[in-house]
Amino acid sequence: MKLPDKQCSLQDAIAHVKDGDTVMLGGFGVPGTPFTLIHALVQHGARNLTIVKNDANEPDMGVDHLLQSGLVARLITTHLGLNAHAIELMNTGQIDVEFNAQGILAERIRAGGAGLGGFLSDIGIGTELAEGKQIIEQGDKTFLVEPALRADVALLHADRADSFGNLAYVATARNFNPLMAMAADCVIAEAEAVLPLGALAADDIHTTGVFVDHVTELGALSKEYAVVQR
Amino acid sequence: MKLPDKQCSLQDAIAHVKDGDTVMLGGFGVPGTPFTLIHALVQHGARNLTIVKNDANEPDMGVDHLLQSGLVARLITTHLGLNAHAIELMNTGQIDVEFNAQGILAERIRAGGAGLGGFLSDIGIGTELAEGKQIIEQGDKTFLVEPALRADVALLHADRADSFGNLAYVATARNFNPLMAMAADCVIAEAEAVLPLGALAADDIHTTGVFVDHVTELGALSKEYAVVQR
Amino acid sequence: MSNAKERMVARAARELRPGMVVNLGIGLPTKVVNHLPADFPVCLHTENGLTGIGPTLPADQASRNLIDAGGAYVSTIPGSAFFDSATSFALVRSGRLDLTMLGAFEVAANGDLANWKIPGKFSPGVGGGIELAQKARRVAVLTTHTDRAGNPKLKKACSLPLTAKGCVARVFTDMAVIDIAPEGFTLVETAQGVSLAEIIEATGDVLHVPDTELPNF
Amino acid sequence: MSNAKERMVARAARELRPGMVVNLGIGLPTKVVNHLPADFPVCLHTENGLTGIGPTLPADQASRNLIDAGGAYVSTIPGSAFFDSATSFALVRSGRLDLTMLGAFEVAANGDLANWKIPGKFSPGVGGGIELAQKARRVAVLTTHTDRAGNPKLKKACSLPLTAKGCVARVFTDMAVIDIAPEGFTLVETAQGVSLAEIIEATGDVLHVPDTELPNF
Repeated sequence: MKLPDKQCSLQDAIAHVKDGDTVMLGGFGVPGTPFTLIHALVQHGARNLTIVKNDANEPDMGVDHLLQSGLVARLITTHLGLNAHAIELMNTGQIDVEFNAQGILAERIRAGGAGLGGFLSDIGIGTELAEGKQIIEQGDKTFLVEPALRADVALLHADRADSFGNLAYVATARNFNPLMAMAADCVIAEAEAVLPLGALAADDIHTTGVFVDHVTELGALSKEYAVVQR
Repeated sequence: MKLPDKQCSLQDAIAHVKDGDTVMLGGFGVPGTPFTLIHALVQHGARNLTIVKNDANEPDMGVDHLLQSGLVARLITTHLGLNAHAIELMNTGQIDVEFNAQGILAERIRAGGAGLGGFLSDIGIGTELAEGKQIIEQGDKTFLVEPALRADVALLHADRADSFGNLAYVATARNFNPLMAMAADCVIAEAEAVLPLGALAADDIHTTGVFVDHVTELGALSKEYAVVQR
Repeated sequence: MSNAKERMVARAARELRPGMVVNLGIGLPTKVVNHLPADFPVCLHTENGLTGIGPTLPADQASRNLIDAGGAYVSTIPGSAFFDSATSFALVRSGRLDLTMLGAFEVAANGDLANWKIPGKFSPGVGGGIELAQKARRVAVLTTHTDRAGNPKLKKACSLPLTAKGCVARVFTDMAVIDIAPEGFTLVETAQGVSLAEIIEATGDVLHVPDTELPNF
Repeated sequence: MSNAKERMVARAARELRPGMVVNLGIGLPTKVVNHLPADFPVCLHTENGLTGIGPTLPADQASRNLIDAGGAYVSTIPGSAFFDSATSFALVRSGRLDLTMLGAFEVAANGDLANWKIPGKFSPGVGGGIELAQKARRVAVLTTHTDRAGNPKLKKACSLPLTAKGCVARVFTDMAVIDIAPEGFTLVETAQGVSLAEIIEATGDVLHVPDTELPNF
């Protein structure tokens, strides 16, 4: 037996995104954001997208390019504090924004990836974040029902991959990437290096290639990936 | 800043277990089972324990020593197929056994470790495994409510640790260990080697030491850890 | 293993398609790998936390930390990955298993499967079987056509506690390949040296037989 | 940073005990580390997936993949570990954070905290703050005693949307250290050069003042 090869061009991979899709994007700030796949998605031009990402990056970076292109109808996120443009689009009703507590967003994605319907949490009880949520009693405790979240496509950034799509992330670029890898019908990873099978140690792989449908190797990194000079 | 040191003797560590405690044990078959901590627990003699483990090992190994000592009142598990002694204790009412589907047990432990109340799953609907479980409707779907599971103490086996309690497992010895590491009030890990801080690469640590309270280094491994000759 | 069982396993092996992710249950299903070409592009999964299972090893070459869910000492191949038990079943429940092959006590004409419990006789716990049966995209069963007493294992309805409802798509036996179609058991292929009458006799519910000539395995 | 703020941060740093796991929120709380001895045994956590935060680095020494939740370029120390965002908040929600220090718009006399939203003016999303505030074993707030207009931030009740109810145990300000006791705001320490009358005047609800002499910081 030999593990299947999932290497794919950037264009062939991104062609899986359709109008109206829900698209998850890895990353927390710059680290782990698939800037190259996002750029390809802007070029591809699928419209009316629901984007799931921790944050909206900063103006003129990553998610903001999608916002500028008018491709995004809805954003499920935790914090837009570094992108005044995204906040303006929200405040003027040009995009619909759903805020989640950060760990709840992470957990909803993981639940989708784990084939669950959702989970019970007490986070936000007594605050406006609990409004509208289903409540369930368990013994003497009260919980909110948080529904699982899945996507049509997930776009991920990895440090290293192999041809089967096994992924390894580096430092805080891991963040939402391994969770989103589990939670989409079509999972596309860009990697700074795609290595031969066996080059990643089996104990050190962060996402098994079973979760990954397509993997594409990045050339020289654009400056979006670099340290932000403030 | 320097990370705290959590190294501890086997005896001092196991002294945290009290009569009536729920104790989680890592391992799937031999790999990942904390045989040395189990032996120390038998010596320690805490009674009326609820044990949570994937399986009951084989006769005269691991969990079976706890069963033989009469310290176990209840066993939450997935499969006892390799331990006829455990099945006999169950059939004669000497221990109470709760069977969970394997992935549901894993997920219940993880939910406990993630500070959740439980999760929604459709596994077992239409079978006797669903009997007695709370049912919840989500849109047009029906789910069972699976409650989170936590323990007073978790006993883990790791390949390598550092003095802060960061853990790395090897091969299929990982199994339930990282989940149980999250899900107990007191987490005790035995490791084949306890290394200085910095010896484990930050990207390759499987369990952050934040989850681990005590770590103890094993000497020469007993023959229970070895390949089983059948 | 008898010749008939060997042919059954060899036939089942042809069910694996390039690119699939497959979980082979304990017992006969694990023998399927022996019939795959060395470079066949498939990924085998085991519940205890491994994708990319390599060949089974004898005890003197085995690693004490590397087993499959049945306890067999296995090996890795280039690209193998280890993960915890929650991730392992996340993979199963979220639909990443293209195929699982399982053993059976009983298979019903509606695809119900019973393979984990015989009340009063055998109740070791369900292990990972229920999630494999319920969530793999395709579930195939490998079993002898009848039990040791000669009673049919393919029945109108299961009498034993179910593993999962309506999950089985195809059954490979020592006598035939049978699909679970909307109308019930449907003959697909017959084993060498077995007559149609014998298959019908050994099957516990109506067996639909197509008009066309059926392949022989 | 003014001397008063600097002293406030230095005083807050003494709240960290050896062996603690601590999350320091964005802004003033992150400055607390500058006041810890180099070998102080503590583990700092950040929500985006790191335990064992090392010193902040200037841009020319920074790693593009290593930031804290506030976007600052940080470093590792021996024993640092990286993990995903679900594990990071599992740690928070399951009670492994001994202490978090957060900023505040308002703190109520019952410990309610508001620090994420000003309706119509500021609503960037709650981020990870709600889980820190609700689940850390001890929540301390670092804030100026009054807002820029001189209005009290310590109030009888919060007027802004809550981050979490009854979560705050202690408040460090540029004027005082104040505990949230069952009876309400209770003075613990006073800042150098600030009179008791000034503290009472700047506090938006009854301030309980013990009979004993209070330490000065």
